[in-house]
Amino acid sequence: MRYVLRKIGLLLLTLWAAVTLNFFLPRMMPGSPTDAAIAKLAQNGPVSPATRAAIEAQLGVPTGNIWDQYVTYLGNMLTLDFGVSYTFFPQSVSDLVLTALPWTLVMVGVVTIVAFVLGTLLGVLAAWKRGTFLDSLPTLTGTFTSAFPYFWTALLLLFFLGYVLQWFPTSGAYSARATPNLSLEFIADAAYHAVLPAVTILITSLGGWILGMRNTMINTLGDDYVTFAEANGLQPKAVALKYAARNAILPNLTGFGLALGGVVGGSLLVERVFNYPGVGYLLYNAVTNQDFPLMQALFLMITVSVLVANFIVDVLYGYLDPRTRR
Amino acid sequence: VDVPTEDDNNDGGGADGTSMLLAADNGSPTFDRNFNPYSPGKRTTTTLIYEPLFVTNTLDGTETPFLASEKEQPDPATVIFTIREDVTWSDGEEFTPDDVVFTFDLLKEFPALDTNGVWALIESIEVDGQDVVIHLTGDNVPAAAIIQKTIIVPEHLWADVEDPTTFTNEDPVGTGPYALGEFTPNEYTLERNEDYWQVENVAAQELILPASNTQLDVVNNGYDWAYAFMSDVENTWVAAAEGNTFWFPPGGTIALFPNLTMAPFDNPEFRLGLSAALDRERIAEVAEEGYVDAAGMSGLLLPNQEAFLNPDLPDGGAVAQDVDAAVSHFEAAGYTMSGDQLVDSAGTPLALTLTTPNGWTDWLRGATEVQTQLAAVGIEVTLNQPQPAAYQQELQNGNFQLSMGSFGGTGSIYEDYNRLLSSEFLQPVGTTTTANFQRYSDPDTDALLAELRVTLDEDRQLEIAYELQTVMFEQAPVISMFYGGLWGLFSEANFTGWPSAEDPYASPATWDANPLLVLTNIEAAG
Amino acid sequence: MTLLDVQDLSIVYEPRGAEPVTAVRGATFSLEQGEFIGLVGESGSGKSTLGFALTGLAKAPARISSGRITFDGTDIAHLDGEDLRRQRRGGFAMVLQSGMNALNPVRTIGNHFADIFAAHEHVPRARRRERAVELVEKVKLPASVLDRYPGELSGGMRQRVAIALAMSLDPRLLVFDEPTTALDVLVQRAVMGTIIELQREENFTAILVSHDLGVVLESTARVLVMHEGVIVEDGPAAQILQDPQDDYTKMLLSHYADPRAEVVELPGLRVAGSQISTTGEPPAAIGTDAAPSGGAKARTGRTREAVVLEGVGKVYPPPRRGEDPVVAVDDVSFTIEPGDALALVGASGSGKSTIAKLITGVERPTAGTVRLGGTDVGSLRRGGLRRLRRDVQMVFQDPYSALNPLHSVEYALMRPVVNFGGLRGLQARRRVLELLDIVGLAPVEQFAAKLPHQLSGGQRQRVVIARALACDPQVIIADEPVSMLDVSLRAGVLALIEGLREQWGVSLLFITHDLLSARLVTDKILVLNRGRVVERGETAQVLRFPEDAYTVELLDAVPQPGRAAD
Amino acid sequence: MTEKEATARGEAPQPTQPSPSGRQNANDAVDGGGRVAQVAAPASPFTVLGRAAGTIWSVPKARVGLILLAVFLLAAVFAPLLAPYAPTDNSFGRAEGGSAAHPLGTTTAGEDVLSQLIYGSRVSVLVGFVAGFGATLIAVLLGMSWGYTRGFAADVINFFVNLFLVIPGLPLMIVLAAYLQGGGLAMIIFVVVITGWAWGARVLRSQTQSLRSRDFITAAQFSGESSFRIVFREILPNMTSLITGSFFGAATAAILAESGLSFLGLGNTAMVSWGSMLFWAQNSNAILTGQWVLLFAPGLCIALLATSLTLINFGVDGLSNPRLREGKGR
Ligand SMILES: Nc1ncnc2c1ncn2[C@@H]1O[C@H](COP(=O)(O)OP(=O)(O)OP(=O)(O)O)[C@@H](O)[C@H]1O
Ligand SMILES: Nc1ncnc2c1ncn2[C@@H]1O[C@H](COP(=O)(O)OP(=O)(O)OP(=O)(O)O)[C@@H](O)[C@H]1O
Ligand SMILES: [Mg+2]
Ligand SMILES: [Mg+2]
Repeated sequence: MRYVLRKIGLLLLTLWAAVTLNFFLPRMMPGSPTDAAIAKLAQNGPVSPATRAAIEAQLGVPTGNIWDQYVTYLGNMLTLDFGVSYTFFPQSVSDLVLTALPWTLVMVGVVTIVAFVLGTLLGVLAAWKRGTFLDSLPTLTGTFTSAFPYFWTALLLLFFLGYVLQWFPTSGAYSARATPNLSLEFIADAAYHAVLPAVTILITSLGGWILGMRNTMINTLGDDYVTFAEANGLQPKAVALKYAARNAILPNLTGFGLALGGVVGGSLLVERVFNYPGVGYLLYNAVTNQDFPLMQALFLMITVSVLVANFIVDVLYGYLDPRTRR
Repeated sequence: VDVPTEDDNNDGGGADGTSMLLAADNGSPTFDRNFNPYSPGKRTTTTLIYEPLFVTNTLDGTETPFLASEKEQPDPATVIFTIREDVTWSDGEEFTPDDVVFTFDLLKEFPALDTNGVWALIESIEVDGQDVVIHLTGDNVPAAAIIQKTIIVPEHLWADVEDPTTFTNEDPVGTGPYALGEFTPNEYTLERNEDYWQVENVAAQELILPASNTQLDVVNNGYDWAYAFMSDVENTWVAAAEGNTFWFPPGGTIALFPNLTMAPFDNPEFRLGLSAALDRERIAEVAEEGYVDAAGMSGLLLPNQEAFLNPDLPDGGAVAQDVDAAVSHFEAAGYTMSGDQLVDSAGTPLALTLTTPNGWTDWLRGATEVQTQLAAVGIEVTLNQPQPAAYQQELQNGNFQLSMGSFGGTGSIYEDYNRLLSSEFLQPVGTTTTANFQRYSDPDTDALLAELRVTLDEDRQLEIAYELQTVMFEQAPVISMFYGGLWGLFSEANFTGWPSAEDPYASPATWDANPLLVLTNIEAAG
Repeated sequence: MTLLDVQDLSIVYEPRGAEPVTAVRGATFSLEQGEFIGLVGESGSGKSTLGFALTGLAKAPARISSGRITFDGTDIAHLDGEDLRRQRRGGFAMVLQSGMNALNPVRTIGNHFADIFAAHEHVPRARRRERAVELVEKVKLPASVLDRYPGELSGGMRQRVAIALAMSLDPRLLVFDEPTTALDVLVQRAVMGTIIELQREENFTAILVSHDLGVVLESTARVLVMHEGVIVEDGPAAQILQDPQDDYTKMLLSHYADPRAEVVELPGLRVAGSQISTTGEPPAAIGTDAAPSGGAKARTGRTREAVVLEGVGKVYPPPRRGEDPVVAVDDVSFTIEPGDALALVGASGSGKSTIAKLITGVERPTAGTVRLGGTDVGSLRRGGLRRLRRDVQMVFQDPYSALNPLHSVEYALMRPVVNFGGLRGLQARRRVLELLDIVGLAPVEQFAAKLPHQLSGGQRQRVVIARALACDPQVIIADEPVSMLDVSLRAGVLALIEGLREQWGVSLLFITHDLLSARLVTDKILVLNRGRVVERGETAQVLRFPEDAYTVELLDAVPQPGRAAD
Repeated sequence: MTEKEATARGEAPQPTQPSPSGRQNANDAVDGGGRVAQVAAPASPFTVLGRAAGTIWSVPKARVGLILLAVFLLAAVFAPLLAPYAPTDNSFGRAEGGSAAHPLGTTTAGEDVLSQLIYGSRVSVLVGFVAGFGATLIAVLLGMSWGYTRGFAADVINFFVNLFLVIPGLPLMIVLAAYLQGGGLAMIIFVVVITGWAWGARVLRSQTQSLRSRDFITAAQFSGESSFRIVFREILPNMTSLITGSFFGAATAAILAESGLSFLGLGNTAMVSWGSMLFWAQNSNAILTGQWVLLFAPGLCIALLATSLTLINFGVDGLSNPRLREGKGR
């Protein structure tokens, strides 16, 4: 019991620290939200001196004692009251997040899962067929593609598949005149738009999973239970999957947990290159516009979901690994 | 499933000659439905749905009446707008002078909406028949130009709005040439308001505004009007389709803002030295790929404001690079060349920091060129590139040595010079100011500005403008370098009569009231 | 009928980036149906390698470089893939050396059986559960283990499961590779019993691989002795016992003795009754130094003190929620007088190491007191503990892991000399060399420069002992100091320990489950069972005439060659 | 940083990090079949290093990686000799295609692309190595003390590591980058280090924990060694290959991070790096003007440099874990 309490205590402490960091870090950034707004206006031409006061009044950028602000902020976070975004004034932060979240969850989430599953399978294959073509092909390709910068991959795909060949739309999450709904037609349209960003993430993240799985699997392949299973004449497929891979996957789950938790953070660079209306883009807007309320909500959401995902993986781990059970 | 592509939607842009594809409003990345004309997050085209009293061509200050048919300034402290008759709101209600007064009262009640600061100028306002009489807080001739920019909203709808600062006005009702058509997060349309008071001047039946207007989109999707800096515009935009043209008039002056509160910038000789050391043609060339001209020291946007140019200024204010002159100015300021370094009387080499916002690439290129050129006269320049918000803060707080900055382009001589030179904005370093960032203070200049504010005499106004140019030229409170372009891309395929160097009736800007001028002037092609 | 015929079999390991090693050279022998033979040899002699090859498990980097393995008429040396797999049912099977780890931690025992049945489809689906129950019952396990995970079973149970799994293939040849090494003496005994019984019942051909000559001689009728990859001896157990031909076999046999015997004799060591005398040549260094005669005076002149445990108990918090706390040590009292040697014996988990930890201050007792002279060890903190370690040193069980592989012998010995002896520079170095000389590692200069991997196991253990001596301690705790060593090395180390104790007057706490070692180096003994002392007395007395049932059981577990022949 | 790094600690496990299960294979010369004493010549630290290098070199993938890395290192060191022009010399024609004078053409600002590419290697190599070193240093210091200590101090470190693992890396970088405005390369390195050490610390901790239970650590305590000495003289040297692995992993992450930040325009855009080349390419419509080399070449260089480090890691993996030495399986 004490152990569990301690664990929960530590979790809450981490959460508090992250939330506190969320509060102070952005405020350490030089310039205020008003400055950011004016800087944006200034790019289009001269800004009238009166504008500053109006913007300040309108955004309601908090002033005064930072500690009072902090206490209010903590209260708001506890009650999930995230306030109004500065960038997208007067939209509420919750609305913004809820609009962006489904896109990210579906697109990035699906790719993350696909990448994990596919990468793991390829890693299993590579380790099992070690030293053969079936090893070197995925391993080397994975090594190379996982070294691609995200945005570069995105730009290349955009250029070749979107611009030159015109196979896929180059921006947005759905066609211009569509309004999000749940019709088959819209879903197909959205899926079509998700292809390029999804492929970008897939290409760049697949390699990590392949290499990770390959490494752990090579280790388990040397374990005695694998040799014993072979000695008992199990079919190679059974040995590879039920014995070697089944054990090798466990350590990789931690990484998968972090990755899944990170899904709600979206894929900032990819979403930006493809103008994808997900959380990553929102986060980019928030951070570059010093949109404290939006930034805080997003950071909180990401932190919580990473923590929760880790917790779930812990639980899942217990289920998949009987050694940690009982 | 038939999946429509981007093109299916967008090439509607004028096949029938009356629909226009416009890159004027960028979603980030999608659109919020916000048509509150006073909201900073409003859709850019809100200014096509609502109208102000007058629209000023920011290039040269020419004024075009819109909701007011006339204005009169019987004395420097009073402005009378005669409100246009036979104008209706798009819901059919009649537009009256009361709407105008209501609007001003609204701004008074909610200062957050008053983005132009009109209630700093206005004492009171009243209706007199079809006229709206505005009493100013004092003699203030240029005030009218600011007041008339105010966007007028309908009393019968807005009176019930509880909090107009957070109101998103999803179904806007205005007097303007367009009304909201179909709205989706990725694209919306504006339909021509068939009851518009000058509907005969409005050629485009429909405006299509996609949320994504990347340069790739602009070049590929057949836009009619886009605002974007295009690298190598001839080979990209112009080559993309028949009839594509561009016009990049100056929209402001990019200058070096020296911090006048500190040495050596407090010495005009030093500033003039800096000015003489620069090869402005080269800077303009490097910064904007040669699409804009070098700026002279008059503070005017040329050729737009040619009419105001002081004929006594040598070379029309232009300053050519002259290293010898620069060195002698520096000597007058107490700096001498020692080897290839400029040193002060103690022999310490001069090192300056030049601030430019990160990510504003044209400025950065300009700044880099300045760095190179000043190195040639022995000044070591370090670049400081804060993020835009931080840059803004440093600029406002006077927290810089030398900063890239811009001024001018409001269309009003008074506004342009007042913001740049008036000590009314003077704040100590560390305190935010909203103008006069270099912290210039000169009683004579203040007197000139004060007079310009109150005089109705146009000849006197011109004289004062000449004198202000002389101040700019001789004192060099800022060191103008090149013009910031307004990057207009037009297609003549479907519409003609776009603003151009030959007919600069409006700027190419797609925001504020400017599109009202453009869209009521163009004609369908063919 | 000849079941297995091996002709001139050689196996090489060809690891990448390292020299190839020929692990088996020209092995030739054959096995009859139903024979039970033993394969002995020291660590690294190639036993496992041979076992793997016989069961078709040799894989990279191992390669059969020459020879034939004919199993029931087919050459399996070059069989692979599906053909080989088919052979495994009703053919040959192997129980791995590390049988403890031979089970997939994430599958239930039942699933392990199911996998095998599914792979060979030799048991109809409906009968599979039934058959699995039969098999586990054969190895004396309850049917309920089928629903448990390997992690939930003890080592002995896992080893039995592994045997049952191998049995489920109905093999005609079964290779047991050290099936009991990792197990507790008592459990070891039980598992071996099961194997012997099974073999008798099922009459399969069995090869028992072991480095323990006693175990092999006790259970098998025929023995192969391997040395450096070569089969040096092949003959009936009885004959080998009586009349070994090969020198290596002779050496092995000479290191075997019965702790119950009146006189126990090993090369270099001879113990009769409670008396100990050194026979033959003493280890090089011993005796050359001026030995203090009284034994109660330290070299440095510090007074020797006794280790006193009074009613000591240690209770560990429950390992998991909801379980009972672990009572590791329960009300143990004893005294080690200066110069005494006390053996602490008992089965695994009986609390031996815990007592060592309590004496060395690594753990604190939860009851009673541990004192070294006047110091209460349980109450010491950092600095005090450091001072305690000057007096109480430890000799570790596994010399392979007790030395940092990256530090030279000199470094390892220098540290305590510098830290405790306060010596620096040349003086310290001289002391290091002296220590090496004491433990008989000559030439000392040469040994000082070596890294652990350049030493043999026995040499390493000598370094570990030298390190323990470096600060001239009063008490040396040796926790199973020879259990990881080959028999050939064991005696030397034991003789060294014994000699040192005599000479330096250090007190010795000798922890072991090996009764023979206890007999050889100690004069008093303490038998521990579940944390409690069940018997104590003179070593010879207790071992020869045990009173407590548990002690009897422990002694029974000691293999008695020739018993199988009965 | 790119998200890759954000995710290196998040979305995907770093290929080069050993599994968190913390297998105890580190460098133990007596592992596996090594029971048998192999008597060899006494080894000095140099021969140990030499042997390590040999092992890495013997893995073909790592060999390719080393050669690739050497090429980039040479380009970085000898950039002034190799590059035909100064990287910021903008006196050439704008957006020219490839020619004898400018093999890869010129940028829209009139700079020579090839020269920029060669000079750009300096930033990436420097950032990669310095930031990789910094992140590894923090990871080593914190990870090892975390693994060795118990109680409150360990909880404190645990807390910080967790904190840095859950905070989204890329946004944190952007915020930090904005805070440390205009710091140029040093700023980028700092940001990458701050956001990049946590994963390594975690891996090193589990390894430390498994090492601390080894007998030789207890033996060192019995030799009267201080904790400090035990951590740094006994444990640390046994983790060299793991640390080397972390270093290459962190360096890869740092290179990708630098390019990502520069691409977002958060680096020093006036400095010529591959990331800033991509930034400018994107900014000046390289796609539209057909200057695809501008887009393709710097990205390829980043990818190749990062690949070279990952490839080297194949060899490093083999150092610490014999099972991972390259070779045929079944
Ligand atoms: N994978 C391998 N690579 C290289 N050499 C190996 C490998 N496995 C074993 N060897 C070597 O082969 C020889 C025989 O090893 P083997 O495991 O057969 O010995 P063993 O008699 O079973 O020893 P033990 O009693 O320790 O189990 C040893 O010298 C060993 O170092
Ligand atoms: N740190 C610990 N926490 C909980 N229980 C422990 C701990 N250390 C030992 N035990 C338990 O205490 C009991 C005695 O363990 P100890 O290690 O003293 O046995 P041992 O006689 O040395 O056994 P072996 O011969 O296997 O070394 C065992 O049941 C063990 O599981
Ligand atoms: Mg073996
Ligand atoms: Mg023990």
